[in-house]
Amino acid sequence: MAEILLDVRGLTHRYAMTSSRSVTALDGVSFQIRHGEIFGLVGQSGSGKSTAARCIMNLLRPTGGDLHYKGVDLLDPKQRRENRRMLQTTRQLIFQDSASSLNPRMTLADIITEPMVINSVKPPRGSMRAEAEFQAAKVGLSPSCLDRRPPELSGGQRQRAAIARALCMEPELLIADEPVASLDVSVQAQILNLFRHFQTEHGFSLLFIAHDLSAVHWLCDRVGVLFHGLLVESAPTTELFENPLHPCTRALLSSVPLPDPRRERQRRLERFDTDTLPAAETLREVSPEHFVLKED
Amino acid sequence: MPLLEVIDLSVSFDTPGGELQAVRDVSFSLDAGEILAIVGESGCGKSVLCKAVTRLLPDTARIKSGSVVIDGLSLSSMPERKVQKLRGQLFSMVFQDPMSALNPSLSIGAQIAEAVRVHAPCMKRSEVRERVLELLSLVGIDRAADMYKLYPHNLSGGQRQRVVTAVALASGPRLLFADEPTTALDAGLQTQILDLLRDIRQRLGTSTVLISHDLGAVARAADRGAVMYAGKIVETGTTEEIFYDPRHPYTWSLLLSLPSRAERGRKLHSISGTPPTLIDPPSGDAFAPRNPWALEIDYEQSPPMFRVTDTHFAATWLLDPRAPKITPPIGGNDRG
Amino acid sequence: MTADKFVPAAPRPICDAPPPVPPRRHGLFLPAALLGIIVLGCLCCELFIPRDPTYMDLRFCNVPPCRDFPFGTDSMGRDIFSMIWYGGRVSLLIGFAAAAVSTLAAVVLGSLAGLAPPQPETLLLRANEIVMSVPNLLLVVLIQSVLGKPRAMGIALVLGLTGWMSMARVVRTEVRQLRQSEFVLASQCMGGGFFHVLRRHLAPNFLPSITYMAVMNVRAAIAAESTLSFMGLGLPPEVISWGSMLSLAESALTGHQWWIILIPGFFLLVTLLCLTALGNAAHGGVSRRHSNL
Amino acid sequence: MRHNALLLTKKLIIFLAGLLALSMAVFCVSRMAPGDALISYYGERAEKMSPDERSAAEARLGLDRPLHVQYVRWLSGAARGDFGISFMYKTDVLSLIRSRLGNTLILGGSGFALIFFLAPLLGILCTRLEGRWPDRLICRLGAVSGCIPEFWLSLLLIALFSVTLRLLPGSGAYCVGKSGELADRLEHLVLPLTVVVLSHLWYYTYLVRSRLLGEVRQDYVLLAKSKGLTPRRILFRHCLRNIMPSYLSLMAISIPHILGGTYIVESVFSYPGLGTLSYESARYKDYNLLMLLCVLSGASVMLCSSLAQAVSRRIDPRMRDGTPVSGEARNDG
Repeated sequence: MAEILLDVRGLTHRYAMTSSRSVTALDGVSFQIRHGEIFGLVGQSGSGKSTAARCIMNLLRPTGGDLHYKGVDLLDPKQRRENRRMLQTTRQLIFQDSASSLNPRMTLADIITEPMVINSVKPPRGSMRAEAEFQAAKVGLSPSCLDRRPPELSGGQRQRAAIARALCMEPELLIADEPVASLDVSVQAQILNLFRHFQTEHGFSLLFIAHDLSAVHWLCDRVGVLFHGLLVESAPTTELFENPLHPCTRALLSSVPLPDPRRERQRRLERFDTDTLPAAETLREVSPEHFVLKED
Repeated sequence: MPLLEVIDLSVSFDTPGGELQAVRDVSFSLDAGEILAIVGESGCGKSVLCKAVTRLLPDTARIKSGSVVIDGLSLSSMPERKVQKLRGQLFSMVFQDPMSALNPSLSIGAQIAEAVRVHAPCMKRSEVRERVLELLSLVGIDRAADMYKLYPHNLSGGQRQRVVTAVALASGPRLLFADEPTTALDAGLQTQILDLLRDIRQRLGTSTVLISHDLGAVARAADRGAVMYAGKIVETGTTEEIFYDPRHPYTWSLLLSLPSRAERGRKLHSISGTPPTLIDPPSGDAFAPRNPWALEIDYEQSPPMFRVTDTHFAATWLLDPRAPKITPPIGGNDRG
Repeated sequence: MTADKFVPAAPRPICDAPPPVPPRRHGLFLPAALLGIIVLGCLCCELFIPRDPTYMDLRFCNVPPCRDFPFGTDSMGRDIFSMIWYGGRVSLLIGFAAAAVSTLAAVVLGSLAGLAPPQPETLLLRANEIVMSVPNLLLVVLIQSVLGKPRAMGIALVLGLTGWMSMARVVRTEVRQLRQSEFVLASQCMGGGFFHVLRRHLAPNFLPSITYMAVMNVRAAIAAESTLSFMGLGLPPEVISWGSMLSLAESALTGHQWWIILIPGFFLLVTLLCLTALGNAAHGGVSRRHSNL
Repeated sequence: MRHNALLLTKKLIIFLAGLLALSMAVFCVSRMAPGDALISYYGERAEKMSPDERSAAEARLGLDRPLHVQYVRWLSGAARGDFGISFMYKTDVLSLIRSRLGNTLILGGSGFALIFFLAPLLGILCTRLEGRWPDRLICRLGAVSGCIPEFWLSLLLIALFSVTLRLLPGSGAYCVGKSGELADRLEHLVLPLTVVVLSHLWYYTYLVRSRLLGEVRQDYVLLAKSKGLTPRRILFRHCLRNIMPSYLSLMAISIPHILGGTYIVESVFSYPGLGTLSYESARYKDYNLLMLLCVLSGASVMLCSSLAQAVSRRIDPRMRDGTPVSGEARNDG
């Protein structure tokens, strides 16, 4: 079994709304990502998926828990400073909305090579331009796009550019926060294929955050289910889809639409009420690698 | 006689880059009590089509040709004032984003009451209130009386979409246009809203035109489907025909690219390239450049609608008797 | 139609990139040209003005426009045509200098407020509010009395120091919005330092509104200088500027000497209008979405 | 209830602290300025005084003390409602201001009211006819009128209507001996009021217009339209209602601004109001008058901006419930 790349333990985050009120976005979430594995994080909107991604990228300061990446404590400023360069180059984030995560006033060529400029990496292919062309070709962007600015391009093309930007530093951990949610079906397929292709080629680990379970089923090795900031179940993909144990997971699975009228019309939604969630629960391993939140 | 009949409708926008042909020669019809889904990717003109039929297009759009007949009334030649009287009463709309479709500074009760009162100005206050409560419970909102005074930001996304539906149903329209009603919602809520549309059809007999990019939504809610690409309807048929026996290469590609159909670990089918711009669209079949099954003639001449069955039509030269026989990737006896 | 067209087509290259969007044209030529003429004329006025603008020829007081004096003379017998170009220099100089001061102050303080944590930010906002609460005119008079005898640069400084407050607020909100935008977050993820983010992301997105504000500041300063000088609080009539020329207007009213009022005012107005047009163009138009009404 | 009282107290403290800071700043700046305060009291005579006479005079006016002592004395007087006397007019500052306040309020108040009602109407007109000629015409005219300096517009109007055509009076608030006659007052008000309205109206119309243009691009307009509402009803009942909170708070903030705008107009038209008074007091270093004027205008600004906050909190249901209007639900996707 490959060694653990990212270790998340008891991650908790609260957003302060006013001085007295706060909203718990993450409540003691624990999971591990191994080298070369695709880990899917699923859940409804508002279940804390993006918050987790931002905590891991150090964009948000978690209120509690431990985060270790390649043995570096991500919550310790000193260790972070010592490993700054390693953290910047080997962890990359892809946002959901490519329209807002790419600077509308930069050309695609500049966007793709920005991480190299920041980390003053000498371009292995001679010039930055050549590097941009190489990376663009890898994600299937024609060179004519490189002088365009993001608003002139389609959503699929922008998301390709975002992927090219993340991949040009050859990361070891790629975090993709709902990378296909705002794309059309056929473009979604293109982007999912790209992820799969690059993952096998480069062997990086991928944290794939999505609410579309069919994409997660197709792409991921292991899946964790978030519900209202709690990680209720995590298991290898086939195991989770065939044998869901937690009612939250079952409810989530029952909501997946099927492109098949007869089966789709027979599909019944399983209701799950927040109130029935017991107060004190711990994550237990019920079968190898299959963890479920259970009452104490 | 069909309730809605659209014949050869073409809509263009005047843009700085030239004339954008958003909808090109679209015809379809809808019977009373039927749910028709129009599917297509973003930018294929399905929303524009919907707004053109309901006459909600902005000033920059021009309806170049075609006619729209609802319940025997020719909508396309009617003055705006008359159309205004029909809106809400004969036909009505549900929108994509329920948050922005509701006015944030009016209570939901007031917004529904307004829709009730437009077409029944003499109604008494108490009667209006009764009707609003009735509508709220019709769309499945519990404790309607408590909800009356709430504002849109107090509700969850699913509840908001239910309120929008209540607004649309306020004056008992015979025809409902739902423009991507589930896109902004979670999967579970999507299913609930789609079931609500079917439920309303069951109870009130309302016909619905459902616009969506989501094939799952079509499979769940629609009786018939129409697939749109680059401003044209390329295939239309019953839902079963579209899903189990599709004939147009674009429909094949759409279905094949769904991850839920694909085997785990196998490459997904994807459509290469991007849709053509609708400013000066190519002659011939607009899908040809991205179509692995394209014929030479596709680049020269756009195909007519070929009849497959009485309900099933597709615009592809592959159905021409002269075309080579190919094995469709989906269809025949394949049942999913 | 022949049957040989019904054969599978050879794969053709797919055009991926959409055609470039043609740039939008603004009706900018006229204001830019007019402003150019005025600025150039003021800068090179020695080359063509017929008389010394400061020379008071008491034989020709209040002469209406004629062949010798195309714009007439004022009540001190100076040639208005020469004064316009010569005085325009001072007015424009004050305008640009004041705008430089106020824009600088607005950008620095506004960015500080936008980047600061909540506590110092409220303090800055409060201070801003208090300064804003004094009527501008009073503030100008106050600061000017501290600075002493009115001189062009002094006035520019005063106008600059009193004109930055509302701009600073705009800058603050823009900085806040940009700072939270995802592309800035993305850049921070990649390890972009403060100056990298400022140079590559904040400044380019910020430039249009800064340009707009700077141009509007020039406009406001020119207008304010003329108002001050007219009220006798700015430059004295001996120092020629468009404003000080207009300070003779009140006496000209009763004497029906319309040219003394109209001509400098007209130049002033044209300059202000051109600046407005240019500023709006720099700011960009309204969103291109269609009205739903 | 307790919570409210606490909030009110907090606001009051902030308000008083603001006033204190303002008065201190004005006090220091005005006293540090070079120039002779005695001139405003003694006029020409001050320049011919001997050093002894000077110091005696300064002692009499309390100007010989250190700065902080002078300030504390002013402050303790102010707390008792005694703001000192005006050096120039040699009367109580408060009564002097009271006598002029009415005139300024008439001019500024009627100007404010006109702007307040005309701006939304014009804005709605522009929105309804967006891009057509009336809209373009209003925008062009507005751009021009917004550029004309107030004093020059005043001069033009005086030149045209009172000097050339002799239709309307060009100076003062009333003719001598006719201060009680309404018609006479109105006649004197026409020109200054025109200038005040013209020079501010455009700005507010433009704001209303751009807000409304943003509103009519919202989806709820489509929903309202598909209910069968007429465009006019949508504009008034939905769009106008939605921009009202921001418009009202904007107008509340603008009260002192518009009043301040009358200062220049007042002095061109020699209109006896606060404008001419404050201009004189600053010019001739009439300390007590200056202080009170600054503190008054500062207080009005701060009051109006609290008013603005209160208004928008009351009208906007999102703010009323304590939910932040935006940027809250964005954290998670």
